[in-house]
Amino acid sequence: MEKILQVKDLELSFNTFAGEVKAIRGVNFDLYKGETLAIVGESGSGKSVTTKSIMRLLPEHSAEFKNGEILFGGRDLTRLTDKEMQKIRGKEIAMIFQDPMTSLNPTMPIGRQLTEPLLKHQKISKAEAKKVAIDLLRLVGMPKPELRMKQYPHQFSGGQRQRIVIAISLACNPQILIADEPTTALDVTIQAQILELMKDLQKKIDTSIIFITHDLGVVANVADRVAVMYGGKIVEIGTVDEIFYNPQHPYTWGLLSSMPSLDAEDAKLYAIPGTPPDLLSPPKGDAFALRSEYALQIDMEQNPPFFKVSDSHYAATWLLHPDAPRVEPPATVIERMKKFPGSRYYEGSRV
Amino acid sequence: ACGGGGDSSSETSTEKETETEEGTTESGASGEPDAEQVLNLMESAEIPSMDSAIAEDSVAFNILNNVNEGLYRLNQENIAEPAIAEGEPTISEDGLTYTFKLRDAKWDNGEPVTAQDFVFSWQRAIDPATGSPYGPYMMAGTLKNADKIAAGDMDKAELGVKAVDEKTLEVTLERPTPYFLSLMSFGTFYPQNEKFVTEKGDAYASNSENLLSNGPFKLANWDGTGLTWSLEKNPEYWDAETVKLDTINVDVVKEPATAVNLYNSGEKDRAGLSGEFALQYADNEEVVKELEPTIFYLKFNQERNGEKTPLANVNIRKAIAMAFNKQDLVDVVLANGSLPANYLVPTEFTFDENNKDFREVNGNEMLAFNAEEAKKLWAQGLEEEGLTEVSLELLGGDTETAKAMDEYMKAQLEENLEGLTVKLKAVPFGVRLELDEKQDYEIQTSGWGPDYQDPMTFIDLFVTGSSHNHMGYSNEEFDKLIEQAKGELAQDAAGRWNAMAEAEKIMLEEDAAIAPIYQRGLMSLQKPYVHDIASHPFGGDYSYKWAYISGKE
Amino acid sequence: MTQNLEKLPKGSFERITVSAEQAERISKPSVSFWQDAWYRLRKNKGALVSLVLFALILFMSFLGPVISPYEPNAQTITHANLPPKIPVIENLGIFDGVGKLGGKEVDLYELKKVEVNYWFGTDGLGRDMFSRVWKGTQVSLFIAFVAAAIDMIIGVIYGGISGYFGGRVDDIMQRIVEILTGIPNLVVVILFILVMDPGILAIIIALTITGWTGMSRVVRGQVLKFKSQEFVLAARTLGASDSRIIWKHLMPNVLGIIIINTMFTIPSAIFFEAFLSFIGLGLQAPDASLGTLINDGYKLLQYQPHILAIPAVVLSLIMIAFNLIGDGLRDALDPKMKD
Amino acid sequence: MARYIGKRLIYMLITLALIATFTFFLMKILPGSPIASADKLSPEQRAVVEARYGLDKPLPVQYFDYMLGLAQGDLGISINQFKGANVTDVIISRMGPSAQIGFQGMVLGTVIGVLLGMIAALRQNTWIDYSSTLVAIVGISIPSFVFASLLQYYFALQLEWFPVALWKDGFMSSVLPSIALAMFPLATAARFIRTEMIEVLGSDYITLARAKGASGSEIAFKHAFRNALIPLITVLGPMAVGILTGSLVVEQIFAIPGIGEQFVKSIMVSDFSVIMGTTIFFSVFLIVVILIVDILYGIIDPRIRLSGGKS
Amino acid sequence: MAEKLLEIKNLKQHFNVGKANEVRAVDDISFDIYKGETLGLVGESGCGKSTTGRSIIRLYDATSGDVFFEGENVHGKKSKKDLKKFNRKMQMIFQDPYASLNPRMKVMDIVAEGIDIHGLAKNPAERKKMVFDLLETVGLNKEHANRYPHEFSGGQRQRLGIARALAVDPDFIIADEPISALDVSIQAQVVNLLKELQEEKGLTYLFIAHDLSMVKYISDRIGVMYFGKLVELAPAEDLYKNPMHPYTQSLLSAIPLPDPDYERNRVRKSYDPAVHSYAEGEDVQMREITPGHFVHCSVREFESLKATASRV
Ligand SMILES: Nc1ncnc2c1ncn2[C@@H]1O[C@H](COP(=O)(O)OP(=O)(O)OP(=O)(O)O)[C@@H](O)[C@H]1O
Ligand SMILES: Nc1ncnc2c1ncn2[C@@H]1O[C@H](COP(=O)(O)OP(=O)(O)OP(=O)(O)O)[C@@H](O)[C@H]1O
Ligand SMILES: [Mg+2]
Ligand SMILES: [Mg+2]
Repeated sequence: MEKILQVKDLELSFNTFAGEVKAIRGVNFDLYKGETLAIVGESGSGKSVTTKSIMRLLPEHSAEFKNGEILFGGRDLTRLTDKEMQKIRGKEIAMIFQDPMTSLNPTMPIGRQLTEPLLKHQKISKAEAKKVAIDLLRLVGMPKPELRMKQYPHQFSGGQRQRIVIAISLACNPQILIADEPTTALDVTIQAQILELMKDLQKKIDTSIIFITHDLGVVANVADRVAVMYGGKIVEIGTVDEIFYNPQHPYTWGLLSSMPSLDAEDAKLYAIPGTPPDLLSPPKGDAFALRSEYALQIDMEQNPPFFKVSDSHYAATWLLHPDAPRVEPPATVIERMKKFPGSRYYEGSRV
Repeated sequence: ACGGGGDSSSETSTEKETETEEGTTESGASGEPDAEQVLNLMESAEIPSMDSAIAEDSVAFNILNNVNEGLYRLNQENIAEPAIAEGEPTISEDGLTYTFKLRDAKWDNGEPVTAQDFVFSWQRAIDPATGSPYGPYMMAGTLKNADKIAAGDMDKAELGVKAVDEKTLEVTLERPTPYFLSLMSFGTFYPQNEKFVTEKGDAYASNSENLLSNGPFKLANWDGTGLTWSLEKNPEYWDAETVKLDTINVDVVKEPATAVNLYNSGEKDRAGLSGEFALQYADNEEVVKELEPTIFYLKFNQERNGEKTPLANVNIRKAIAMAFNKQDLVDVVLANGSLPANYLVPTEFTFDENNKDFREVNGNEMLAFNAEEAKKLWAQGLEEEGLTEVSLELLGGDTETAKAMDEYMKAQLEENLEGLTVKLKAVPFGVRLELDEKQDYEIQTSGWGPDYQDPMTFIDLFVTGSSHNHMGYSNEEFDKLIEQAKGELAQDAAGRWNAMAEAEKIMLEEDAAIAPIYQRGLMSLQKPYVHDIASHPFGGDYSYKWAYISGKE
Repeated sequence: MTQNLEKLPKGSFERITVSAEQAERISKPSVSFWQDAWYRLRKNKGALVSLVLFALILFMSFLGPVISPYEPNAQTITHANLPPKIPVIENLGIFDGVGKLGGKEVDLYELKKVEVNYWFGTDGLGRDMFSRVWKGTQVSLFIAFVAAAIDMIIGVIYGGISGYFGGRVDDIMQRIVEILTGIPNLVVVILFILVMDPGILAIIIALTITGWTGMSRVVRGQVLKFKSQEFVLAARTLGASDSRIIWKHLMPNVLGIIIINTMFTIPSAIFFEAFLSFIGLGLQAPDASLGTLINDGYKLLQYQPHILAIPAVVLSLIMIAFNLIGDGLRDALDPKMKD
Repeated sequence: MARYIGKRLIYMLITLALIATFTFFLMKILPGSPIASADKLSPEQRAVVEARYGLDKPLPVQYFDYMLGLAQGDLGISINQFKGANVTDVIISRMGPSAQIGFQGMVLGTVIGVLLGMIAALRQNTWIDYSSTLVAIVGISIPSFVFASLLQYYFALQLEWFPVALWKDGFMSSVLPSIALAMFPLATAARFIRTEMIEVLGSDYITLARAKGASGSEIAFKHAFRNALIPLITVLGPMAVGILTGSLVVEQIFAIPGIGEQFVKSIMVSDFSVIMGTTIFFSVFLIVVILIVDILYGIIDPRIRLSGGKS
Repeated sequence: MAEKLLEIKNLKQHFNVGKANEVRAVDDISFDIYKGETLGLVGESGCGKSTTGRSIIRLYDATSGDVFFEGENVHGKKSKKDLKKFNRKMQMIFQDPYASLNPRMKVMDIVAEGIDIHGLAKNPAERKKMVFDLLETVGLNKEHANRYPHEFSGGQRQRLGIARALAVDPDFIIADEPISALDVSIQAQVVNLLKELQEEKGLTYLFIAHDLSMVKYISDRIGVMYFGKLVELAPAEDLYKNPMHPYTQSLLSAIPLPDPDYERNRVRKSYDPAVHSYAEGEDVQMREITPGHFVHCSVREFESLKATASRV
C-alpha cells in the first residue's frame, strides 16, 4: 500500500510562561492511501497537537518543532513556508474539528464558508463554486441546499453544522482528511449518522482519514488501523483487530477494560488510577508506569522502544521484552484475546 | 467696564479687545491709511442680546457703542460730545429739564432718527413688561417717574421724556444730575425705531438682519448665537467720512492661550493678556497698556444669617484691609499694569473743572499696606471680640486670575494676621451674585466699573440699603453726605465734590467698610499697524470710529 | 520503529507495585488562585514595572511634600515663575534654571537673585512645584481611590442584588440603571458639583453618582453567570443559605473582575477630576490636584513648560501604570481555570 | 424588529421624561442667578425681570409648563446667554460644528484604532504589539486639553499646516479638533479590538479557516474582523459620550461654535433653560446612540438579528 | 427492592411560561425509585434529563406535579428545618467536573461544606478528620485537602464532588451525567466508586447519562426520555434485550461498541416520531407491557406490544 504521509520522530514543545510543555515526545506513524487511522488516547495525550502539527496550525509564537519530520508527497511539512503550507491546507489535507457549534464563523453565511476553499484552491468562477458547494451540501445530506446557502450557522442544528464542516473539508477532494473528534460533541444517534456519512464519503473520494477520538466504540466502527497515544507518544499501533483483540500495552488494556460491554456480566470495571503525566517535566521512563499495575523496574528508568508484535502491530512496553515476566492482562482483555488467532489466549474461531 | 458690573475678575480684561492708554493713543507711527481697512478682533463671550433695552453685558454695550449712537458719544478724550443731539441742550434753571435738538441723522434703512425714537426706546427700557435689567438701574432716580414705572405703579407714558416735535426732545429729571449728559452716551439711552421694533416683534435684535443701526458701523454676519460677527462701515452714518475702517471681523475666543496663538499667527490684530501671559510679554514692543477705572476690593460682611460676624469689628476690618501687600500682587500675580489701590474712586477717571483728578483730594494712602499696624489692629480687634482665632471665608470668582489673587490674599492674610484662617470659595459669577444678595458670605472679592463718569457711580454703592451693600454696612454720616451730594449740593460742583471725597474717606479710613485692592490695568498685544482705537471708561469699552490701519503691508 | 534488544541489567524486569497513593499524587506544589495570579502578574513585565512605578509615585506623594523645604501652599512671591533647577543634574543642561522670558533664554535664578533651588521650579505665586506636584498627586489619588471604592461598594451591592435575585427585582433595577446611563454622566457630574459646595467631597460624590453603574453591570453579569454554575447549585443542594452562597461562592469568584474593573475606574476618576479642573469646577484653591496643576500649566505651555510638563508626566505615568496593572491583572486573574 | 424598536422608543420616552424631571428639579436647587446685573437691581426691579421669564410662578406650575413645552418640542428661551433666544434654535445652530468634528473624530479614531488593535493582535507580543498598546494607553492618558493645546502649538502655530483656531476654513479648521477628539475612540478601539481579536483568533472557526488554507490577511479581514467588531459596537455608545466630553474642551480651545463649549458657558452664567435644554439634547443623543448601537448590533451579528434584539 | 424511596408524579417543568420561547423541558412524567436501586435515565441531549433531576432536588420549583420522598412531599411548603433535613437525605453529583467545584475554595472547605452547613462536626479537628475520611473513601488522600480544584484531574474532581455529596450522609443521590465529561480511561474510576459506595452504604441513585453502555452497567432499571417525556422504563437487562419503544430501539442501535466485529455488523435504526401516528386526543401514557416494563404508548400500540411480548 502506498504511504501517503509519514511522521518520523516528531517532537514538539510549547513554550509557556510556566515552562516548556513537551506535548509530543517522539511520534512515529505512517498513513496509507485510502485507510482510516484512528488515534485514541486520553485527554491531553497529544492527539490534537500531532494532527495540528501536520497542518501546521499551532500557534507559531509558542509551538516549536524540536525534532523529526512529516513527509507528505516527498516534502517535509515542518519545513515549508507559510505560503506553501496555505496551498496544502484545505486542498490536499483538510481538517474537521470537534465542536460543530464553534467551528463555523457565526457572522458569515455558510455558502461563503463553503465556497472559500474552492475559490482559493481551484480556478473556478464564483457561480461554479456555488454550484459545487450546493452539490457538496446535497452530498452530506442537507435538505434544500440552495436555500440554506444564505443562512448563518446559528440557523442549523449541531448535526447539520458538523455536516457543513465535513462538506467544507471535502470541497477540494483532499488526499488526507483529519477529523479531530468530529462526533464527541454530538448525540449518539447523530454521531452514528455522521460516522456513516464519513465512511460513505471516504469510499466515494478515496481519501485517507486520520480520525481522533477517545471513544473506542467509534474507533471500532470507523478505523482500519489504530494508534494509541499516551503522554505525547504513540504507545501501540496496529490494525483495528489487533488493537481490540490482541492489545499489548497496559494502557490499551486499561482503556479496553474500562469500557463495559453491553453483554458482559456485572464484573467490576478496570479503572486506570491516577492522573495523566505532567508534560512540563515528563517522567523519566515509561510515562504510564506510575499508573500501571504491570510496572517493571526498568519502566522507571528507561523509555520502552517499540516492540514488534506483527508486521502491522507494534507496542512500546517493556512487557514485550523477551526478559520480561509474563503478566496476566485484565480479565476483560483476556476475554477479547480469546477471539484473536495470533494471541496466546486464542480459543478458536471468531464469530 | 460697567457692563460686567461687579465682575471681580480681571479675566474680563480679555473681553476688551482694544486698548490704548486712557483715551486714544497712537501706537506706532501713524501714517497714511492702507487701502485695505480691515481690523481683526476677538471677544471672550458671545453677544447675549443686541437690544439696547435688554443688554447688560460689556460685549453688547461695546457693539452698541459702535453700531448705534445716542444723544451724546464719548470722544477720543473720553469727553461726552453731542452726537445725535445737535449741539448742547438747553437746561432749565432748576437743572431738571433738558431740551435737545436732534441733527439730521438716519437709520441705515434710510429713515430719519427722530425724537420719538428716543421716547419709544426709553419707555421701552423702563417698561416692566420688557424686563430690562439696565433700564430701571440707569433711569430710576434720574428720569422723572422712572422708579414708579419700573415698579409697575405708573404707566410708562409718564416717563420724563417727550418728543416736542420730530427733532426736539425734552427730558425731565427727578432731581438735578450733574453727570446727566455723560449718561446720554450709554447704550440704554440709545434710540430705537418704533416701527422697526414692533414689526420685528420677538425677532427684533435676534440677529444682524433684524437690527437697525444709526452709528458708525453696522453689525453683520451675526446669527444670534454664533461665535463670529463683523462690523461694517455704515454709509448712512451722519459722520461717515470720519470712519476709516471698512470691516471689523470679530470672533469669540474663550481660551486666552488660543487668543494669543491667533495673535501670533497673524490672524488677529489684538489680543488681551491675562496674568500668566502678561508676564511673558511684559517687554514685548507690541504690548499696549491701559489703566481702567475699574476697582477691586474686599467686601466685609458684618452680618451673616442675622448674626454679627467678627468683621463687624472695625479694627478687625482695618487689620485685614492693611494686611496684604498690594504692590507684590500687581507686580507678580497680576502683572498687567494694574495699580495698587488705597482708594475707592479710581485714579484718572473723574476730574473737576480745573481738570484736577478727584483722587488728589483724598490721596492714595487710605488703608495702605502696613503689616505692623495691621498686626496691632488685629490684636486689638481680637481682644475686643474676645477671640484668639478667627476663620473667615473668602468668596471669589472662579476665573484664573481671580483664583490666583484669592490664593495670594489667603497667604498674605494668614501670614500677617496671626490666628486667622482664610477659607477660599471660588464660584461662578452668577452664584456669587446670589450669595451676595443673600448676604451669605464673609469676605468677598468684588469689583466695580463705572456706569457714568462721576465719582458717585462708586461711592453710592455703599449707602445703607443699596443693592450693592449686602454687607451690613451703615454709617449715618456717610449716608447723609451722599444724600447731600445728590440733593442740595447737586448744583454746587465744589461742595458736591468735597462731600463725595469726605464720604470716601469716612468709608475707608474710618470704617474700613471695604478693603481696596487694586485698580485694574489692561495689557494687550496690538499689531503696530493698528491706530486710534479709542478706549472708554464706561459704556462701550471701545470706539472704532476713528481707528484705521496703516502700514500693514 | 526500533527494536533494540540489547542486554539490560538483571532486575530490570522485576515487577514493582505502584501504590494508589503515588498514582494520585500531584507533583506540582500547591498554589492558591491568588498565588497563581501573583505569579502570572510577576511574569508580566509591563504590569510589574507599573506596580513598582505606582508604588514609587504613591510613596513620593507622601514623602515629596515632607522632604521639600517648602510647604505646598507657601508663597514666596519674589520667587514666582522659576524653572526647575536641580543641583548636579543642572550640569547636564536640563533642570538648570534656564527659562524663557520675553522670548529669550535666561537663567532666571540669576536674574531674580534666587539662592535656593526649586527642583521642579515654582508657579506664578512663587510656590514650590515639587511639593505641590506630590501633594496634588496625593489629592488626585485620594479622590480616585475613594471614588473607585464607593463605585465598587455601590456597584457590587447593586449588581449583586440585581443579579442574584433576578426576576422582577432584576428587571426593575436594570431599568433604573438604564435610565441612569441615559443621562450623560458629564452633565450629571457638572450639575452635582454646582449644587454642592465645591471641594473634594463634591467631586467625589459627583464622580460616583453615576459611576457605579459600570461596576454594577459587570458584577451583575458575573453573578448571573456564576449563580447557575454547578458549584453554586451544589451548595444549594447542601442547603446553603443565600448569604453563604453570596459570600462564600459568588463573591470570591467575582472579586477578580471587581478588582480589574476598579483598576480601570481609578484612572478614569483621576482623569475626570482633571477635566473638571479644565472647566473650572475642580478643587478649591489653594489645594492642588494633578488636574488643577495641569490646568494651570497648559496655558503656559510655550513659556513655562515645566508647570504643565511635570504634573502631566506624573498623571500620565499613573494612568499608564493603572492601565497596565489592570491589563496585567485581567490576564493574571483570567478565570480560564486551566493549570 | 419593529416591535422591538417600538418598545425601545417607549422606554426612551420614559427615560427622557425622568431625565427632564430630574434636571428640572436639580436646576431649581442650583445656586446662582441667571440675571447678570442682579447686583444693580432693587428687589422689586429684580422681581419684575424674573416675572418676565416666568421664574416667579410656583414650582409645580413651572414644572408642568416646562414638561408641556417639552412634549411639544419647546425647550423654552434663554435668559442670559442669548437673551430671549429659543433654546431649540441655540442648540440647532451649535450642533453642526460639533457634529462634524465629532463624527470625523469618531471615524478617524475608530478606523485607526481598529487597525492598530488588529495589527497588535496579529503580531501579539512583538514590539509592534507593545508600541501600539503604548500608543493606545498614552492616548487615553493625556488630558484632551493638553493634547489639543499641543496640536495647536505644533501643527498650527509652528508648522502652519492648519489654522490655529476658529471655524472659518471649512474642512481645514476641523482637522486638528477632529484629531484631538479621535484620541479617545482610537485608544478605546485599539485596546478593545486587540483583546477581541486575540480571543477571536483563538477560536475554532479561525483554526478551521486556516485549515482551509486561508492566508493571514484573509483570516484577519474576512473572518476575524467582523467578529471582533461585534463587541466593539457595544462600546460605541460610551465612546460617543467620550467624544461629547472631549468636544467641550476641544471646542473651547479651537474656538469652534459647538454645543459643548456653549454648554459650559451656560453653566457658568446659570442660564437655566439652556443648561436644561442642552442636557436633554445630550440625553436624547446618548439614548439614540445606544439604540442605534443596539440595532447595529443586530444588523452586524446575524445571531441576534433573527431573534429580534438582545434579551 | 419493593420499598419506594421516591415517587415522582406527573412532574412538569416548563421554562419561560407564557412567553414565546416557552420550553417544556419536562412534560408530565411519573416514575418511582426503590430503595437501594440505581435508576438510569437516558435520552438525547436536551431531552430534559437534568431538569428532571434538578426538579426532584428542588433546584427548580416544579411547574406542577409532586415528588414524594419517603412519603413526604418534597415540593410542598416546608420549614427551613425540614428543608435542611431533606437536603441531608438527597444529594446531587454534577456533570461538569470543572464547573461543579468552586475554584476559589480549598478542597477541605469544598468537602466540608455540607458538614459546616448542617453543623455535623463538633470542632475543627473533627471536621478535619471527617474530610480526611471522606477523601479516603473516594480514593484520594489527606494531602489533597489543602489544594485547589484546578490542581486536580477531571476524574479526581468528580470524586471530590462525590465526597462533598457524601459528607452529609445522604440516602439518595442524583448523579447528573457524572462521567460524560470524563475521559474514558477514568470514567471507570467514578463508576466503580459509585458502585462500591452503593454496596457499602445502601445508597439509592438516579443516574443520568447518555452513554448507554455505562448506564446499563450501573443501573438496575433504566428510563428512556424523549423530548421531555419518559417513553420507556424497564429493568436494565430487559430494556437492552427487548426495547419496545421505537425511540429506544433507535437509541440502542446507534451506540457504537468497542468491538470491531460487532461494529461491522451493526445496523442502525432511525426513529421518526411520525410512526406512532397518534390521533388527535388519543390517550398516550405509560403502560406496563410486561411486569416492570413500561412503555409510553396508546391503547392501540399497547395491544400490539403486548401481543408481541407474549409471543416471545
Ligand atoms: N497552545 C498550547 N500551549 C501550551 N500547551 C498546549 C497547547 N496546546 C496543547 N497544549 C498541551 O499539549 C498537550 C497535548 O494536547 P492535545 O490538545 O494534543 O491533547 P488531546 O490528546 O487532543 O486531548 P483532548 O482529547 O482533550 O483533545 C496537553 O498537555 C496540552 O495542555
Ligand atoms: N433555566 C432554563 N431556562 C430555560 N430553558 C431551560 C432551562 N434549563 C433547561 N432548559 C431547556 O430545557 C430543555 C431540557 O434541558 P436539560 O438540561 O434538562 O436537558 P438534558 O437532557 O440534561 O441535556 P444534556 O444531555 O445536554 O445535559 C432544553 O431544551 C434546555 O434548553
Ligand atoms: Mg484534542
Ligand atoms: Mg444535562
